[in-house]
Amino acid sequence: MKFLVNPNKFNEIADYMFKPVLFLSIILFTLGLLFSFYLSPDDYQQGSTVRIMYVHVPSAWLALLTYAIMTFYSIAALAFRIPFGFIFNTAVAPIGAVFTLICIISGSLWGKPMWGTWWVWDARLTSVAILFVIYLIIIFMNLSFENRNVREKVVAIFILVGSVNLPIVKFSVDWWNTLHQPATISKLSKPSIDPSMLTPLIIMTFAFMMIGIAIAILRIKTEIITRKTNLS
Amino acid sequence: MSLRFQRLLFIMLTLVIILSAVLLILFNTRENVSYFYTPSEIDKSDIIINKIIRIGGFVENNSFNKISSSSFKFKITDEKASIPVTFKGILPDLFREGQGAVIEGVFIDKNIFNATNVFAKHDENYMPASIKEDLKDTGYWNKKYK
Amino acid sequence: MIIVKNLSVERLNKKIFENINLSLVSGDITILKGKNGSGKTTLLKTILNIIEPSIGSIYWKGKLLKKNLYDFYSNVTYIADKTSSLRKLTVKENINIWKRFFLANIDNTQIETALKTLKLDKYLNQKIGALSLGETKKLEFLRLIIENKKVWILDEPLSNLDEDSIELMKQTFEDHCAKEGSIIFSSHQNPGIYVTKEIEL
Amino acid sequence: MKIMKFINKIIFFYYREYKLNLSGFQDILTNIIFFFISIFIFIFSIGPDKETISLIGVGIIWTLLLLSSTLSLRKFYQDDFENGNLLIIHLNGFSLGLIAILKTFSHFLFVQVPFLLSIPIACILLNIPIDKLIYLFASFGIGSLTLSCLGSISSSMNLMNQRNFLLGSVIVMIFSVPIIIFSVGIINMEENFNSLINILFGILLIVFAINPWASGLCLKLSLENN
Repeated sequence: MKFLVNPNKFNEIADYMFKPVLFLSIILFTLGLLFSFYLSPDDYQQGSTVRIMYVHVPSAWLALLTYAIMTFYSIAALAFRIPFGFIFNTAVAPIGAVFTLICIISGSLWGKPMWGTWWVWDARLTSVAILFVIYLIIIFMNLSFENRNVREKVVAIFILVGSVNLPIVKFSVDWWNTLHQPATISKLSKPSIDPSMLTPLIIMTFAFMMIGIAIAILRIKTEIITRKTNLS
Repeated sequence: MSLRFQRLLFIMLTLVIILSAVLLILFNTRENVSYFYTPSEIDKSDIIINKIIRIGGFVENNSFNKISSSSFKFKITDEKASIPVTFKGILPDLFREGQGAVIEGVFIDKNIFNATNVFAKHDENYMPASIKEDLKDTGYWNKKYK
Repeated sequence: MIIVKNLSVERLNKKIFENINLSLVSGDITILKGKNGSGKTTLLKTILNIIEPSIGSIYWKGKLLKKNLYDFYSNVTYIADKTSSLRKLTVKENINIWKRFFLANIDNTQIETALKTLKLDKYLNQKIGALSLGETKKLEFLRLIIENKKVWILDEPLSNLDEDSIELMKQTFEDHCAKEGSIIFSSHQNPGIYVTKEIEL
Repeated sequence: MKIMKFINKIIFFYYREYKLNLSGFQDILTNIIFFFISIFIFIFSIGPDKETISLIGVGIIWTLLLLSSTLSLRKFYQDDFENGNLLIIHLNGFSLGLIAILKTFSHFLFVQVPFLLSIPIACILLNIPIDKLIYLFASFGIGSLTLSCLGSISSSMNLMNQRNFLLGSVIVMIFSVPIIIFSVGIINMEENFNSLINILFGILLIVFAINPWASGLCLKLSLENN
């Protein structure tokens, strides 16, 4: 697993991995879209609108997952002096931001027909909006410091401070009354979703994950090269 | 005291402060960050007229009345208390009897709530429509699915 | 007192200097010579434990500097290349702030004579903003007397000074060494000051 | 003996801060004038409806407090950092985390407290009932100290940021969202006063505990790479 901390090893592995991952993501996307549009049934309450879930939920999960991984890498980079963490953070932040944006847009498209509103300021929606702004601040910070040495560490500290928001996003629906419904799938209990609808959800999650990994590989490789040539 | 020990002490102190702060917040937020109140939480004697609040619950069965094409009357309940509501406007697709809903508006007098916005709330259960029919046919349809 | 062993500093994968060895005992005046950008300030800051060296170690009184940091700090005066006096306040107020902040037990006559020798006594009630660059620089050296510490670490102390003042600095340096103090300072020109050690960067 | 010496040093740290801030007394005054003029602008732009003004009054005060405390962010560390005083203070035996804590209190004393004192006048202007003043003071006291801590973190992060200084204000604002939610809640739901003030206090504790670590680390980085 050394390629997760060592830029040179990562470069080697990434060259092998990139094409299979991209290929897999294309297959999974075709399969997932096929499932979510034609092979999955309508919901008993929401009818056909439930299909927005197959985009909304995976992007939300991945937005959180990306931030969580960034937090781990920040700790690793700051405490154990693993510079790959900084490379990872710089490269991956925009991907997380895009996932969050997809989540917000698809969510409000889902909310209009179902709840009757595009947006409300309940705890879940507000905390996701804050997550999006935090991602934006990370990106802007990466653009606005001149000294790379300061920039990457300050960004890592900011990611750590901002990670307070993660549990709030995750548990807001359990702690407080929100318009947003509680989590359907949690590890503690049996999912309250029918297998015929769970299948496309999981396929789409993996499809999103794969396309995320593929873009991340490209971006990390670019970042490594930029650093080697001292362009920034 | 060596520097290392001081540092350790400092870290412990920080962790204790953060932990106690988190507990303090968690114990106190439960009732406060609510997006809405439930009908039983609203004290009938303590209603403030014309103050905008949100109430969340279920639309009571057999309470929905259509007065005109865009004017409705129904009751919001949480099985302990129920509040009569009037609403003028467009209801969301999901709105029906037995379905969760959040309404936003004011009490125009102690017994009638005038909603300005109605949001339908759906739960975390997803189930194919065909299965619901099957369940109903065989009599296993559990109303608790809400 | 200070021993620097095998010091190298790297920034953004670029070596700034390598293999610096240095030892400073009481009575030493050490000069760091080098061109612009050769890492004089960086070396001084590394000795102050502001910058982490990539290789090498620094000792203070036989112990690793990092483990003995606050004892070291209570024995050292650092004067940077910029003026740290507060521009909004007068010369007198600045001196007062320093005096209290460093808990100096020094009487006013001593400071007055120092001001007189530095030819700053007429500015006593003027704001720092009205002083020229060289004069603020000279005012900065008043901290050496106020803080009254063993080790002086000075970054480019002689730039912007006229010949009289350089002569004065020479005198001060020699006095300090006679009192078993020690000095490290950096300079890009040849100062004509008596030094015991020279380090070329 | 050593401790007495250290306490003396801390007292004179504040003497220095006091000198610094009082010589720039017009800065504090300008901030307060900004505060009141913004209130006037709000009042004029809303119109003569006293009901509406008193309804959103607390929100207005909070927004302005936030804005003016972000306006003074630049003074937090920037001046001392640029003229090298931060380093001198550090070499005088203050660890960077301690400097962060001291500076936070100094910002609270010299920037936020003048605001707190002018809140009663703002209340009269905005038709907020005087009997709510005690709630206002409790929530604003805790909230503004939290804002000072956040300001310390964000301004130490942006010391080396030459291109985009507004980012510091954005960081303070995004993290102050929960504070504003709860402290506005205090005014609207007086019956929940205790639990809400506990929440605000909890947030303050968290930010206060993070502050010396985050700011200290950022200050160290900036000093190292300056």
